[in-house]
Amino acid sequence: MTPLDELLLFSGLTLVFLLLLGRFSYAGKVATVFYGGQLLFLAKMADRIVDGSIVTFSLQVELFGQQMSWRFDALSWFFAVITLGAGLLSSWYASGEWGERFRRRGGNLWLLNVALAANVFSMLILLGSGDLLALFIGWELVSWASFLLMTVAGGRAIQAAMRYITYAMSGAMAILAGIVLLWSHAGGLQYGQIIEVIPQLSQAQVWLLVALFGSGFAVKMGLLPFHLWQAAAYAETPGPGAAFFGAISARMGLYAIILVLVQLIGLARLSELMIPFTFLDMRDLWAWIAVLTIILPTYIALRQSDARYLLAWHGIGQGGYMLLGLVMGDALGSAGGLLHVFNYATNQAVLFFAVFAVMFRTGTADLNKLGGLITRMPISFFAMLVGIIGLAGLPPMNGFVSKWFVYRSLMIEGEPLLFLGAIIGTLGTILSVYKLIHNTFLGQLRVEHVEVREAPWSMVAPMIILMLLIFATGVAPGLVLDWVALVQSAVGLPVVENTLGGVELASGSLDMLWVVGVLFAGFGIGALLFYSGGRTRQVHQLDNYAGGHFLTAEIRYHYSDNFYAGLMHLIRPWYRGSFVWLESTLGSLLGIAASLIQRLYGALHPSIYLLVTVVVTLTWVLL
Amino acid sequence: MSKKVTPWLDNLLQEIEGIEIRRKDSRRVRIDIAADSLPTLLELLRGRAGYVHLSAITCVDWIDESQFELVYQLWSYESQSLVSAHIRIARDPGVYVSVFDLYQPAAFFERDIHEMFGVYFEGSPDMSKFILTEWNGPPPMRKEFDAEAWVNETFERKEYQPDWLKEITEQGGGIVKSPEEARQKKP
Amino acid sequence: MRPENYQAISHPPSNEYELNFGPNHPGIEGNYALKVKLHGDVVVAARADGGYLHRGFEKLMEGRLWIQNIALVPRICVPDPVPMEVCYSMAVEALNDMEVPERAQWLRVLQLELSRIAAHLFTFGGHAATTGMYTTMYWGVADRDQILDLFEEWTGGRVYHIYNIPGGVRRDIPAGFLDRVSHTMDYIESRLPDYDNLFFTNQVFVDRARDTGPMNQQQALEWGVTGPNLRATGLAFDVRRDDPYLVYDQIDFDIPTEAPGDAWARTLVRRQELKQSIHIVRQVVEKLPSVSGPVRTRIPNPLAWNVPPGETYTRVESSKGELGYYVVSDGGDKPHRVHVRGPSSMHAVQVLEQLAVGARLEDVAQIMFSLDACPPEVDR
Amino acid sequence: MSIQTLLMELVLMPLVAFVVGLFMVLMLRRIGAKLQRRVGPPVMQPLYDIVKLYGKKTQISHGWMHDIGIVMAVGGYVAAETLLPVPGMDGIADKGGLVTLVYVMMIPSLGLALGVGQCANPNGSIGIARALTAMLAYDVPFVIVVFGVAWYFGTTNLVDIIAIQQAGGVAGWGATAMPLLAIAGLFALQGMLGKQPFEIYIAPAEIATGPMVEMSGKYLGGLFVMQCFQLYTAGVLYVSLFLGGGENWLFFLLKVFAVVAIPMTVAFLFPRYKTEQMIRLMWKWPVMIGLLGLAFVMH
Amino acid sequence: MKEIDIPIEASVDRNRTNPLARVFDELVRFCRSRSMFMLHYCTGCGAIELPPAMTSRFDMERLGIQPMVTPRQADILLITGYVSIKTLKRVILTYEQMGSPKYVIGICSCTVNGGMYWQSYATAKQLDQYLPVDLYIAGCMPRPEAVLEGMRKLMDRIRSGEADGWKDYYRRYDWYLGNQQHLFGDDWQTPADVIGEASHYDLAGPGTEGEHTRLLQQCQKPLEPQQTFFQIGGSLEVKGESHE
Repeated sequence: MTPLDELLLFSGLTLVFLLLLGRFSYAGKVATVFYGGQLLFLAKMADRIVDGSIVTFSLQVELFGQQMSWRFDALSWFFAVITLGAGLLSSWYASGEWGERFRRRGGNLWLLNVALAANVFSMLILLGSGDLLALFIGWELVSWASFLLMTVAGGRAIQAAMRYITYAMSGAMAILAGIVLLWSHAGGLQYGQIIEVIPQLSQAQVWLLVALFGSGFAVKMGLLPFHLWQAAAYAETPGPGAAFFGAISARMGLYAIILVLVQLIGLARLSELMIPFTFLDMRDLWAWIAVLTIILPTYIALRQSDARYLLAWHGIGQGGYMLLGLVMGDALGSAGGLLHVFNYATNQAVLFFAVFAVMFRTGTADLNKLGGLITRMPISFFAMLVGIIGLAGLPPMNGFVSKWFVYRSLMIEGEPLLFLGAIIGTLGTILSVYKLIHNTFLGQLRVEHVEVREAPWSMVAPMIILMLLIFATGVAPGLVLDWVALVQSAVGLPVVENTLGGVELASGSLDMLWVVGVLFAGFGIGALLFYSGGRTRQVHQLDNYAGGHFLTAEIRYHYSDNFYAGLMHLIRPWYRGSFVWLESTLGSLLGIAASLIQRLYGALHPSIYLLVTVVVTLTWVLL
Repeated sequence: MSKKVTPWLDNLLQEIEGIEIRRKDSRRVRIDIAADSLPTLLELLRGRAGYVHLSAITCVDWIDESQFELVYQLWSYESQSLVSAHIRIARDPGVYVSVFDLYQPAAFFERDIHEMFGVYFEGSPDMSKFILTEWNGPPPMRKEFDAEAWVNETFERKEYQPDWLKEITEQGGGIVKSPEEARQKKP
Repeated sequence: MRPENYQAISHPPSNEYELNFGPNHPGIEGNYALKVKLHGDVVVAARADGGYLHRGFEKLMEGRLWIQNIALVPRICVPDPVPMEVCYSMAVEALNDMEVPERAQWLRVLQLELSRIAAHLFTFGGHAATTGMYTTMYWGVADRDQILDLFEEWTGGRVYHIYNIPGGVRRDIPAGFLDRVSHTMDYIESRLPDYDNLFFTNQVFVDRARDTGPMNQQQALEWGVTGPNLRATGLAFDVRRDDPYLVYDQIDFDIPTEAPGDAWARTLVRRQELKQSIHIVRQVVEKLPSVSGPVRTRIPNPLAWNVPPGETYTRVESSKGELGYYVVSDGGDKPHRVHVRGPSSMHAVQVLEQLAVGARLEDVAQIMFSLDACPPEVDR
Repeated sequence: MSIQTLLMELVLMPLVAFVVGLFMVLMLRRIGAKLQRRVGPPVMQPLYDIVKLYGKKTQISHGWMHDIGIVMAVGGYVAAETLLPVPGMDGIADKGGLVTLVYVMMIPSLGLALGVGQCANPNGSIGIARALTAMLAYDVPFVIVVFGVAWYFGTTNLVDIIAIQQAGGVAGWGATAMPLLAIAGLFALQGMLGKQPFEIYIAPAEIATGPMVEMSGKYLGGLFVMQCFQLYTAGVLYVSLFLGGGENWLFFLLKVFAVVAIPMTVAFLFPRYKTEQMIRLMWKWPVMIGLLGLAFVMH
Repeated sequence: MKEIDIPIEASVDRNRTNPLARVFDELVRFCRSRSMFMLHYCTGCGAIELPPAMTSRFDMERLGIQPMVTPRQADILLITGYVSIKTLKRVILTYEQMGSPKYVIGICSCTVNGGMYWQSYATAKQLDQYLPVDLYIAGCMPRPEAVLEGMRKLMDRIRSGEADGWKDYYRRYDWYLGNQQHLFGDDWQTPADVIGEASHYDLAGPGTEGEHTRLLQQCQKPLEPQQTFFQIGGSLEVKGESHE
């Protein structure tokens, strides 16, 4: 048995276990251990991956005379690590009091656990795909598994999930068309065959190919203009599911983009594809899509008043950085993009965990109904703090490093406008994450939250682990950069020469060990200075300046809604002008498609629906 | 510059019962009127004669007659004259109608009179306290409220007898006679 | 329990929040409060809260002699105290049917106009400071001090003069005083271009003040607004011209108006009034030497001065608008009733509340200062 | 470089920054005083203020994040100073570079924002919201400038940038080569220092000094220290990017004080804008000038 | 300007024996005297003479005096004239929110004994019954020069350590509170916890607590606890969901 056999087998076993015994209260805890086991198998694979060799799956299937195979290379392995890590922590988070409450409130915990396991399993299959047919099957499995997880909450979640599956199906169609196109030329779907045939294709054919694959994968990734489904679908998913989705699910699209566009077609070929009537080529187009994906969703996030939606919109935006780094194609940029997959996953997971911890205690994620929880939930606050520093890309957390790589790459490549766009996105991120933490944890503590306490250990522990991870990989990004370098060599990108603290470059290097060291030395001096002053005494929040007036607990003086009002006065018309137009145009187009599909399936119960669709998918694939 | 109040207005006003008009000078007219007719008068003055500016509403406490006098000062930008309309209302219960629907500035004056004299104006938009929000005593502007007695009761006075003042007093200077004493001697 | 006065405007679950302007706030004029409820940075409700400066003047005056009250009245409006003295004196004179010597009338005009210049300089400073322009405030207050110096030489008091008494003024001007007045006027006039460059035509200020707290003529009349705020809506009404008192009918001056009625127009009207006041002061300086005679008529023993019964309403134009005194005498040595109609009692309460709604948080202080609200007049 | 020198530099650089910063605060107040036709504070006044504030008996805190916020605000700048080369001392400038410096400079703002947040005062929260908005406004021209400079010199290492400029004399200065970017940089500097007309987040008449509203004693003292660092950092950064850094301390300080005097003088001659007016201005002229300058540089 | 005897309990400053500490104390006292932040709060008409004192002509900043916006930032509370009862409540709140050492200056005659409003029902008469006044500047109103002179005097007193009204407020809080309760009613309360502060900073004296503070504790509307809870709970209850 190869390690991949063991991994997939064990992952399937987890799924089967949960399907059969998931109703018992200990199932979640056991599943968590199982995810840990899967991670161990992955670790077992590590030495082979480091060697640059490929781990294969013993089972091979032949379909339409096509050999379907599965294997793990460094790229798959890197994504699999993140997937399993996210799965492990999400499952852990759900296994304790959170799951208990979820079940008591009438939630289907069994379905949640099963869907999570199904997601992990299908993602591993996708990541392991050794040819385009396997990729497509894996892709479909992932789509449906995601759909399953999205529907767990019911209600609005179902609507969002429906929207998602509409997008996913149309994306799958595009991918299928692309595969057919390739198959008709190459006569096979093995990666080797395709790499050979690509140079022989005409520009127009490659154009079509990129458009088909690109739009198909972009749907999953939530790239502009296919981003509209994602926020609602992820945000409405219950707790750990949202964290899992936010951390990794959308990155499957990135994985496929790397595989097809970077590995098979090649970035060089993309640069040759000119866009008619412009001076842009295909690569610029991707870069601009990436930048728009950074900016627009980030500024939509700025307006959200629900913490989950805010984070979900950021998830879309952060995808842009990864793509932007990758399309730059140089060692720094692609390293930054890949590193950001990891960094972002940790940040997003911890943020969702913190938000759901707050929800667990207060029952709401509405940013206008919270406030002042720092004194009640200090660890969740700290988790969110670490998360937002990472997400905003400030030192000393890991998000800074990946963004630094992307920026430096843009500077070296001489892309001022892309650089500016990326920075504007970062600034927007800073603005909205401060709003998130301010409205949740800072400011006035509401009367009804006076009794709130910190979340239980089962929820706090994953947060603490993630916090440590974020900080450690921020101080020593070299740990992850080693993996990233492996991925780069596996994919055929230039490899970044990293050190433990960052990167050495002639034109300005980064050494996070020093930067963080000095930063904390600075904090030390600041603290020394601070504590050299007199003793402090904490006062009550109502002992506060109010223009000389007396504050009482009944008065709401917490500034939360329309937080950046001054900015909004200027940019609100832009939302109306461009975003709404975009959404309504696309929405009406997609609405027609969605209504058609919903008319077909809308009346069915989700589980029957699932059964039917699995059957349909299988017959579709087999025939 | 100065224009007289037009004769037709005089005629018009004569029709209101119980009205007494006195001209003090070319720009000042005093009208005494029964309390019931005041809204009619104001409506006439505002609607027909251009007295759009309510300059002030004053309340005078005639405690001996057990009456409040309400004085409405109206100014016309066109004829440039000031009409003061005087009415008397009973001191108890001290209720009158608001003229807010005719003159918006009345809201402030009526609110002020309410907290200072305790006169309630029906139909005034806001009769809540404005100035004396933290005052629990009786309406202070009423004549029966003796502020000085209240102060003597509530506050202590600081004794101030420095040496230099004592010296002066000993020499026959300083305050030897209070104003009250000085006044007592003259009839 | 904390003080009961704090009436929250309304309570959650709305997302609006409350913010207090004042009484301890640089965005409020004097000791006054404006409680606003905001959504984002837009005011959705505003409520003025006064009474912090309440001393019960009207009650105090009923307990003091006619002449003693002269010392009390200037305290009612601190930045512009002279109109208070003049108006009260005029009321007592009217009750006594007393003639004021012509020279005293000219002196009163001089004092009124100097006081107006001082008050306007102070207002500009305050208005500029609400927009972060402290240099104007520093200059304006220092230049105002030049006028206070004149007052000090003339009356002995910098701020409160207790100079106008029923029947005239306390004493004549000192020797050579008129030269110093014209010199000071020259100085202030020479500073005006600096103010223009720094403040009135400063593009940033114009951007801030244009369309801020706009009020049209219709509204201004409805709300009983007077003074520069009314003139900024285009109506040329001035008590000095339309209901003349003292010797204003012998003086040549314009009534500046502006049409838009916003903060910018209000400030501009005051700026032009400053110029007019300087012009009036110059005329008085020219005229005074030719008017000779006593500066006051004899009054009876002030400690036992029984004023004949009657009532009167006198008004003057103060720097904030129409100031009125309604005085009732029952024939005793103390007033039976004195009612002070402070011009700010209109625009500092109702008008401010209405203009603030829908305004931006940035503009609330500016609206208040551009209305030139004077809280002690409201609280009395 | 031996570890001893490095350690000494790490201690000295913030210290120098603080002392120079104190004099900058003094200059700020003196310039204001001169324009307002008065004398102004005594020489040691900034120091008196800080010592007094740290020496207050009661120190009113609103919670531990309030404390940590101030520590971060001061500490972040202490760290930033070591990334900023001055004559004779490079610190760890070559370990981070320009981009890192820009981001480290955001740490104090973040710390302050969190600390103010816990004060639970709406004025403070509005102030922070405005400060972050202002950051969004001035950072756009600022990153254009940073990009242009990095592209022109081919490096983000400040030590190298300064060395390249000094090698060419005055003709080699960034301001000579990139005058348009230097102008755009001045706008960004004005915004970064938060002086009128961009003083939107202090705005005493509107939000009662915003972030400072609940700061007393050493908290306020920390902010005063931070102001020293902020003035110094902004000045030195500008000098390093455009005016050839410092050949020696005399010229270096002359240049830094001259640069900082510009926004200080402007500050006392203008009222403040509204938030959206500031953003509109910042995204219009400086960005236009900056992009034009960038186009020249990249040609 | 004659000095008025202000009833402040004389206190003995504990002089530290360590010579270095004494130098340090001396330095801090010096800086306190040279850097006085006064609160921007116009409580009465005397405030009109503060802008001239601050601005170009007299320029308080020469002496290190500058206006500050909120009580937290300020050291000096200037009571500029009469305090109406409504204002007095705010003034007391403001005073209690200021960080010690803090100084109160009573400007204008009205703060001494009610001034010309001696028979007014709306103003408090003796400020030093409610707050510890360190210095009075008499006059109606005192000129800017007098204000500056008063400030100079306060500087000297701070320098020499005599200006310790703030300690008196902690030590005799019960007396001050009693006077406040007499005027405002028994349910008078500010959100500031003076007794807690006094004990935290070891400033409490025999008069800190007494019958009036007991009355305060009886009538007090309790403030919710505000300290941070670090324990990690296991309860499944949702707090405050009713609001949703």
